[in-house]
Amino acid sequence: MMIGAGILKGMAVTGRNFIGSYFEKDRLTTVQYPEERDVLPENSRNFPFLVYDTNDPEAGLRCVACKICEKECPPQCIYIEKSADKKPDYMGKPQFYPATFDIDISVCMSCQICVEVCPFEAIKMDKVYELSRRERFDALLMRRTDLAKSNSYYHSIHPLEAEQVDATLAAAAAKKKPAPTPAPPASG
Amino acid sequence: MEALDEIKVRIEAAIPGARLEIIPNPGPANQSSLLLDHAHASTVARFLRDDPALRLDYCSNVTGVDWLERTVKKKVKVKKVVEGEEKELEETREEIFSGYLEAVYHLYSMAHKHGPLVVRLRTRDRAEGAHLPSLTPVWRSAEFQEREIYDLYGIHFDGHPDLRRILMWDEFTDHPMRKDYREPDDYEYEPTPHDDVLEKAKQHYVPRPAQDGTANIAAQ
Amino acid sequence: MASAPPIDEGLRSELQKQGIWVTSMQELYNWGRRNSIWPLQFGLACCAIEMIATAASRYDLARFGGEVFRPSPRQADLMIVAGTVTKKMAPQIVRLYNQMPDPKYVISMGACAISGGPFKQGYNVLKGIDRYIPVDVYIPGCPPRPEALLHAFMELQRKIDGQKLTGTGKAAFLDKTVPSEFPVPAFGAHDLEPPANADVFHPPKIERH
Amino acid sequence: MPDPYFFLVIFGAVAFVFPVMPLALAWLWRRFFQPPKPGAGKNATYECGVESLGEAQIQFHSHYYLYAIIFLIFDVEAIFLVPFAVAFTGLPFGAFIAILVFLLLLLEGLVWAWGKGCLSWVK
Amino acid sequence: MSLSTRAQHSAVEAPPGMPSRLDGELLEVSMGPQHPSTHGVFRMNVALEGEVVRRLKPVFGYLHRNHEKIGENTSYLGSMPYTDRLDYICSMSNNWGYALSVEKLAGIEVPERAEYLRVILAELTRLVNHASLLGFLLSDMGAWGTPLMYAFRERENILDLFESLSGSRMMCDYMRFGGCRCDLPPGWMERARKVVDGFPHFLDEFEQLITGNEILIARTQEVGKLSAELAISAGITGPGLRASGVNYDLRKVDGYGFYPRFKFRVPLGEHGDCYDRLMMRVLELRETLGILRQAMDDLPAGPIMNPKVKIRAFKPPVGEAYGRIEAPKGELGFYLISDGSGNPYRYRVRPPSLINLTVLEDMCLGHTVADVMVILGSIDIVMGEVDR
Repeated sequence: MMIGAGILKGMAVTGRNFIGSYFEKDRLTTVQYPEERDVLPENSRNFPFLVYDTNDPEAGLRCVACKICEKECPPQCIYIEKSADKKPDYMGKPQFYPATFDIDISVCMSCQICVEVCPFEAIKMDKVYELSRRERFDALLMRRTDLAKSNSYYHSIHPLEAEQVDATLAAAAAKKKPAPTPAPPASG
Repeated sequence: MEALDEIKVRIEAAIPGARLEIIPNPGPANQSSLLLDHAHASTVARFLRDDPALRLDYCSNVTGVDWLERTVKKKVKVKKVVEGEEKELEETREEIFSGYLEAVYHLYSMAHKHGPLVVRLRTRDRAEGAHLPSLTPVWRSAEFQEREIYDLYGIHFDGHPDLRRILMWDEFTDHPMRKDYREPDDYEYEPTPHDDVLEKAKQHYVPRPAQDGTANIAAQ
Repeated sequence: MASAPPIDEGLRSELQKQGIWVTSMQELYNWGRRNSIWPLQFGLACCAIEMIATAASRYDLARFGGEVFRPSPRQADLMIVAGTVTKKMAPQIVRLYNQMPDPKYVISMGACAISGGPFKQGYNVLKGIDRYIPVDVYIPGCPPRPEALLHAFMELQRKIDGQKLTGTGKAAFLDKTVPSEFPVPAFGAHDLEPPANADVFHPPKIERH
Repeated sequence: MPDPYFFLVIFGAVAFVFPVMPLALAWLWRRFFQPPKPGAGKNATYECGVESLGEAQIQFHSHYYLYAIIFLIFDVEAIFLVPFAVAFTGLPFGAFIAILVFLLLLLEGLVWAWGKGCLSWVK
Repeated sequence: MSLSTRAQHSAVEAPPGMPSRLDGELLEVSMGPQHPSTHGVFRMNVALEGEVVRRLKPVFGYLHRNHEKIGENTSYLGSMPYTDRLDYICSMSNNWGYALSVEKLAGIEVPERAEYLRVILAELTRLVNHASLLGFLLSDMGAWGTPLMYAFRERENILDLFESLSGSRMMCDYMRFGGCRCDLPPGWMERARKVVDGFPHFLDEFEQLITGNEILIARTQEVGKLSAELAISAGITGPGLRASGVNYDLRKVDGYGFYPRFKFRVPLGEHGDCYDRLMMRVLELRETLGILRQAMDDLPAGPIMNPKVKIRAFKPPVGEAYGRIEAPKGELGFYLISDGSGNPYRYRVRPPSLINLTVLEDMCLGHTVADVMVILGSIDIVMGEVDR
């Protein structure tokens, strides 16, 4: 074979790709980010958020400040201070609630272990990724108010998982209707 | 590969002075190991590599382990005469194991494709002068890993061709992977501390300004 | 814009209809610099792979004018600190920052570069690069998605657009008093000396009982 | 028709102003808008982020000297060829023979060097 | 010797410390932590004579993130996301290595479907790793970016599969002790099959682009030769070892994870130079596609998690275990010593990239500076795993 044949074959591949990109649409893989965005798959996860049921973030917060996620979080980026008083949860049983619930998203590694170990389905993974800031300290510490998001929002980002969670919670509530002690199921 | 005790017998036959000891591994992985003494370590290693039946020519993994002084509480059944008649008594006896530094070698054979033979070297003295014989002349793959054990555990390997720090910078003086290593307290903006990080962070907290009113009382 | 806009907006749009473009030196200058930021080819860890994926064909960094990755700091405007900053690497990063020509910016990409991230408890990990050099944009995430890096790129472009050439609040690199070089930390027996550069790093004090 | 040399003057002026203008603008910008901030760290030699160890002006192996010599064959040869090429049409046949001898002599030097292996870069 | 030559000789007397006056001194150059083709923050102190390498000392530690110290202070489950950050191009096979070792430590069985899923995901990671490596190696050789763009276009398709399954593109944290975290979302298998069926077309295009290239052949053949004995003694594993002709692939030797059920061949090289190492990756890509098709065809239904294993307060019995897998870069091993508590007493990672660098100096001596980059590129290191 001629000495330059391998190089010409390589250039032929690049040429075919270049010409091909005018005809075959699947060769153009660029996602024009600000105008056109990738639809994130259902399981996609970025940072955690707290779920609340009724449309009142204070009363409906599912979190009962049991601090399991704080202990299990590998980089230890969750800080919870239990409240002194109690409030009724979705089953009517008075439970504690977190007075402060901070997540330092400049340390969080979005590994969703807090979601896995939470027995009360109170913390789920969000999909928001446009969080770049110009300052570091206060802007990247998510407090309870920034973290709390409604169950309907949870349905909008993780539809299948949300239904499954609601089904298990409803089943637990129905089973335990007479005795008000809820037996929260293991998370999905 | 034959069982560990058969290997031990063959080694002691081949190398008269070698004092070997089998360390059982209680876990389900049943990878028991062979403790070598310092003097005959390299001769035993050369035997393991060159023996036609074993041919352990590939040293896959060299690990440093730091065992601190530990007191193990054991429940021991003791027969005691209590008020005149024999009785089986549960007694918790404390057993103190003195600390030591250890290098664990996992050996495999690429020729016969058979499984791990675990070899251990131990040294009681955990001070700065801990010395162990280096097996790099026998297996070249131990070179970087022994340098790493020297860097992070402080075990000097005699006979190592080029014993320098591998991971930390040269001016570093501590051995950070030891269990009793305390890292410098460079406290900095810890918004989410708990357990040991909380203790360290506590001394740096600015005392909360005296707030009158109930908010302060509620927060105590 | 605190000061009066250089050109009256109504007049400007009027002229634009007639096909006449009116701009000021500052807007032209910032427009030019904003759309041709040359990043330094400098990856530390996993975020560097995501940075390469951003420069690859799917999340194209070339659409923002930032695809020219220059290996030498002499020709780079932007240092993207992508990955874990270890104490052994910190002096090198500060030296590279010093050797970059002046209008230079720093994007601290990923949790590790902001605060040490998941490796914060490590003995050899620096808890964030803003201990030694000023950082312009922080991107949380481990690793942040390529779109998050593009969003930060746009954030940096907005910041450059806001820089003023003259007057009191003019840009840092035009101001003689602002240092463009920071002391390189030395390797000590137990830690870097100094552990943080006092005039760059101002962590807030936390009040806790 | 103004004096023919007048065009030369314009040409010279434009040739001088054209490169100097950006330099002057850069100097003005540096003078009024962006003060230079030199420093020890900034002016240090860049070596992958590390202080460069050892100094660069060292004695190279002698066989690299041969490349300078062999380069001379081509460089000086080109200088002699330029006037020949310019005046080529007006020259008699004898000049052609002379330049041919000159070229072949140098070519013979190159062939000898190649044969001796001076051109192989890596020993 | 006549007078003139003796006089001449004395003039040419070499100063002390230099073999002969004609020789040059060595130029100390540091191909340092910030270098376009050292695959991360890896530094080599190279002593050059002219352009020929006379001495090469690698310097590590610029990405030493104390993975093992953090592993000792974190629970077994907590260390799983950290294993993604070891070799941050193949997160799924790191997870599998760690999960395999803990299962050996605690004696846990894994249901069949989970084992098949692990094989599929580890082989997909091998596709990503080998394709990216060919892209990086060609960039080191000067084909700046073009092959890398092709490789990263395919990588994006596979990362979409990982993201829709585990939630994150690069840091999957998908495997647990005794199985996998969640089952396949609907439609995942069809998309995976489409990617695997489209891959041979990409491979033909990629091979046409690179393997016939004369520049590549001239730059890689007879460069960085590694003999089989030195490779075995230096503990080189993975494609680098098989390029020297030693038939040692953990998938065949250990037979972990149902690999004996799949029919695949292990490519072997003869010369052990950079060209053989490069061709190992190209041929292994083909074999991996074979394994993927077989695994996808007979993926059984069934549970994906061993129900008896607790996720949270997981305390393995006292003891130690060393588990190893055939990661794309070589033998990735985890040595765990458990003292019965929730945290491992000693958590050690056997890094294939660091040990493959043991003979970097032996391979580079005598070559030119430009070849050092090709040799380093063909060894395929990733700094997260080298420095841990």
